[in-house]
Amino acid sequence: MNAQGLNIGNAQELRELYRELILDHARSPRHFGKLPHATHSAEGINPLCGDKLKLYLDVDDASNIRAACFEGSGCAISVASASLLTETIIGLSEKEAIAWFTAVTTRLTHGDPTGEFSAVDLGKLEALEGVREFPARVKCATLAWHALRSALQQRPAPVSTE
Amino acid sequence: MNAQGLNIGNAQELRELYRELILDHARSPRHFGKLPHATHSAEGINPLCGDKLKLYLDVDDASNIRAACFEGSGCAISVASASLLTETIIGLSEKEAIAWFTAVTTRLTHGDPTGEFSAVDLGKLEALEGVREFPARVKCATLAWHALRSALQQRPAPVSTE
Amino acid sequence: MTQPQQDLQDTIAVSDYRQDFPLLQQEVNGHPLVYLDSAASAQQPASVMDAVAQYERTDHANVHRGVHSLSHRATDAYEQARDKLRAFINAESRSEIVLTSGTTESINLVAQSYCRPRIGSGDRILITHLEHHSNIVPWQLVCEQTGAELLVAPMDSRGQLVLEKLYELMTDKVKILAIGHVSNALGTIHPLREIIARAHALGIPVLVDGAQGVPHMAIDVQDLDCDFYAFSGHKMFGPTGTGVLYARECLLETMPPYQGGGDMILEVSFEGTTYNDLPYKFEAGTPNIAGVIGMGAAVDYLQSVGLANIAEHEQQLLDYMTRRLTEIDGIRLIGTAANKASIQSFMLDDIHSHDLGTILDHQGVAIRTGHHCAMPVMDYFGIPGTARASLALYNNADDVDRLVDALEQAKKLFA
Amino acid sequence: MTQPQQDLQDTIAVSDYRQDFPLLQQEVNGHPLVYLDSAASAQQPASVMDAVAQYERTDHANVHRGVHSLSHRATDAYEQARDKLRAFINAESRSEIVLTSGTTESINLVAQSYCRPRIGSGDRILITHLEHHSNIVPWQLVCEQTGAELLVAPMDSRGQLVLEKLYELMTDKVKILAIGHVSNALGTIHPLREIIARAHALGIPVLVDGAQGVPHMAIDVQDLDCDFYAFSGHKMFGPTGTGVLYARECLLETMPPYQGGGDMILEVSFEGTTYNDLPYKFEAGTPNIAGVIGMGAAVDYLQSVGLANIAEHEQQLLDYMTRRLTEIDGIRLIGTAANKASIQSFMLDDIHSHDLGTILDHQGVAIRTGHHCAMPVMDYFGIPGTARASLALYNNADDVDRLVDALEQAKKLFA
Ligand SMILES: Cc1ncc(COP(=O)(O)O)c(C=O)c1O
Ligand SMILES: Cc1ncc(COP(=O)(O)O)c(C=O)c1O
Repeated sequence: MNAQGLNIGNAQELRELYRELILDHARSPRHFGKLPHATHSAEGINPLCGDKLKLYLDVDDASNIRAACFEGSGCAISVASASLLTETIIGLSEKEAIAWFTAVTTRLTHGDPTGEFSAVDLGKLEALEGVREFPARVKCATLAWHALRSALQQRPAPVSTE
Repeated sequence: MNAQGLNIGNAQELRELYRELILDHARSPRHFGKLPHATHSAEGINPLCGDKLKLYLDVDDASNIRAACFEGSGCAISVASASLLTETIIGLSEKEAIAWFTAVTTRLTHGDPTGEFSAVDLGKLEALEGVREFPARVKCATLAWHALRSALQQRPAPVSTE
Repeated sequence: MTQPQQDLQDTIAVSDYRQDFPLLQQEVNGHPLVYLDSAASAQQPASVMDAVAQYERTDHANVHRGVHSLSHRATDAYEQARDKLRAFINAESRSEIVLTSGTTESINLVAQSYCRPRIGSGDRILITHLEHHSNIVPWQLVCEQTGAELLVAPMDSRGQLVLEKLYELMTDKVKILAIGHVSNALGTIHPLREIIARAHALGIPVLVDGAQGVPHMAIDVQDLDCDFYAFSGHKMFGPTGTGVLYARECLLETMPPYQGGGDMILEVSFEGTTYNDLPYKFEAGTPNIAGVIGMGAAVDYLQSVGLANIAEHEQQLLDYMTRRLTEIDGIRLIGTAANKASIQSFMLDDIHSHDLGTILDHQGVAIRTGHHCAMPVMDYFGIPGTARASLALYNNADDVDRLVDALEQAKKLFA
Repeated sequence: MTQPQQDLQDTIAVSDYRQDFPLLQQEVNGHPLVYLDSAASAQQPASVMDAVAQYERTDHANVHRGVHSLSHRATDAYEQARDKLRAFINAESRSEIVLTSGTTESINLVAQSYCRPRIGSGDRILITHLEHHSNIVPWQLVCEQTGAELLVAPMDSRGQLVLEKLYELMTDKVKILAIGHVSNALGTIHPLREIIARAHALGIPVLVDGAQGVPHMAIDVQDLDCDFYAFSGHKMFGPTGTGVLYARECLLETMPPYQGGGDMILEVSFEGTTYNDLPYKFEAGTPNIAGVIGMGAAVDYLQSVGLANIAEHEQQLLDYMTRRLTEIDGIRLIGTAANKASIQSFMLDDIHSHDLGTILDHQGVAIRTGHHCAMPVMDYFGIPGTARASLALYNNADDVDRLVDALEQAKKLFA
């Protein structure tokens, strides 16, 4: 990331938001595309900026997520978040995935400085925490996660974060 | 009029509005009732205060107003104005009545201090001029007059001063 | 001039709240203003004006659509007002708080989006004889459009609903009952909990026109168990052009949108359009952002005073006003229900209410005169209109005394 | 950083008007605010804020209903605003100025009260591909309700209407043409006089969505010869929650009321109701009194500056902005019509518009990003959204330079 040369008074927060990892996942999203034999899927729409993602899951009979893919278009934050989501949940059980949903959305939304999720190691997903300084962008970072919950709950309608 | 004993700082304007002549016509309106063989009639409604008058005219073939009556309910100002109107127009030609309409409404609405109607002798109708200090009441004083014009123009719908 | 009784004067003589309201600090026609027209529109405390001014000066932008800081601040403030309103009437969810331009629009929304698609000839809409035009005409329109019939529950000579008759009219043909909380012409408070329970037992949903309820008593829509509750910002010390439709989420979900436009959609294409989530589906176009923020500040103000305190203050003052008015020779009180709020209509001798209004105004006393947008109530009493004094938390015993004095002067003028 | 050319800088470098707008005198994220989002909602001059505050502090009461002084003052101020608005767009009569809550409500009113009763299956409603959702969804709703068909006139890749196609679609089946004055997404100004003449030759009435027209150029509805013209207060430096529907009197006369309630009636009884005269028949309930008075003050402000001066200032600034943007490597301008007003949409490299918006906001530059409530336009270009800079009379060349600098920083961040 070539942010060193930025000529902005308070560029640090921007650098936190657009970390190299985020830009990398935004440019080259992992598991991008349709999943032919998905058992679950859900759409996420953020009408504010037109972000629109579709998440596909292949969950086996033992409730383990065998595969996850997404397609759609969105800003760097929402695409990177979706990409990181697929990396995180493949191989997890449904229950574990939902626990991740809760931890990630809580941390990104409230920061949760003292709550039960403050100590959770989010791993790579910590790269998303830059959004906390950008309240208007929190919904971008959580969009794919809401789609995940919606897919696992098999909600029929598209989910919106507005 | 027992206004001498009024205990109001600025009672003069009120006395001007509710002159003895006005109160007299309000209490005992002249030509009050239906006119059985009216050739013209029109309704006047002031939705602001619920004033509602119906004016009946008997106009002969030579366009002279042979008789005029009114019925309905209204505040002292609108009833007195209607009563004074009937006294004024009986015996006039349609054209003369319309000239009165114009003179009265202009004088009551704008005062017309220098205009063409400033010198007209309104006779008894000058008792209505107290409304000029009470803009909210001008419509009461002109209601019957608008009904007059409407009746002479044979407009079908009720006329409103709102 | 009669002196008010000392004991009453102690509690209601001075309203501390009066000083919170800048408009009341003026003279009208040479007299300090006595404002007894809050049922038509209430005045705003400085805190509401300040909240709106602050918004306009530092935070304004369009809501829900922007990523820049101002838009985010505006959206936050706007949505916080919704949360305040939800808490204020104890709705279960913020999805149930539809922001409108006022009670009138709220009721029209229900008439068009809830009723119109589901009723036809043979069906009935039930209202009462005490309704405001805004709770009559929308139903007349929908009856015209659908062939349904409008039924009207009668009232008695005190201005009370005749409950047995109301209950007789409740049949399975009735598709909605629309009823005021408090009559704006007569002050009658209807026994809503009982009425709503009876309606629900027959499967009839109930819309409450709460325009005159909200500013005077604590409202709990879950406790009332109503299906719709409509009210206006400008009657509860907020700005004009604002209002709320509370509606049960399960009902809103079944209703088509009322208006189409920006903000109420998720996706638009010429092939078809997906509507937004609740409550946004019912909020088309740029809302009255500043007004809604002001309405939120009005909620803050009302809660800082306390709805119970307001109700008590107003109740005492209403009792005092009723007693003082009764002492006037030639007065005729219109609306004498056992259970009343903040409003007294009356006539004096044969002085037309409009003349009374002018004479009082000349003494700095602002009352409303005429039909109060409740012509059927006037027809019931066979009168063209009344004079109406309505109270708010900023009124006090001195206001009532000034009213009574002014009426005595009117008698003299017309004597 | 490139320097703006000296000659241009002289005329547009400093807008004297900027100081009239209190909100613009602030820093956002540590930088003086550059507000380039007026097409979403414009800021208010102090004179508008003062007019509203003055009203709330000294004159507020409900309108049209009261005989007391405050009510009279409020009614006068409210109706004077209507007169100002009539003169502003040169309507023939004040009966033709219906006050609404905004463009969206104005258009819905026409869709429901004008169209719905007179169209059915086989009939068509004609719009264009460039419309804002508020000029699409109301027509979709009315088509659903009546079985009529929605036709869409196409645009070309510069964002211009394809006039021949539009004219081909005009047949005697078309019951109304609804068309924007200026596209809010692309800035395109449509050749309305020609289009309206063609429509009228075939007996098709025309509604103009003037939300983006009014603030930028002098409007003369009689010269345009349109049948309906809808616009919003908040886009012309007035308060939110206000708007106008101009409609020819002869059309309004044939239309049933849109909403029922107080003020829009002459007489109400349970047997039947007589509606009020125009325009009141279409204004149910307590209006946004303060907002309308503010809108009147906005008209005063616009006229004191002069619409011709505004148009010239904005046109020069738009030219300058277009040129400066074109110089940026990787920029793609969306909307390059020959005849444009005050708006430029664009994309930069493959940076998503939402990210651009955040990065610019961090430098104090407020632009709008996304679909601008015109998803079909985005679909046409196959993009999810654009970044949009929109100008008003308070912007100047420095604002444009700050925009360009901020875009350069965004490129660096994403490089
Ligand atoms: C072209 C156009 N039409 C209609 C609207 C809707 O206006 P409002 O949201 O004020 O009702 C807008 C603004 O959002 C617009 O730009
Ligand atoms: C009982 C009642 N219902 C409805 C209304 C209409 O409210 P608004 O004019 O604010 O829409 C009013 C006030 O005028 C009212 O008193």
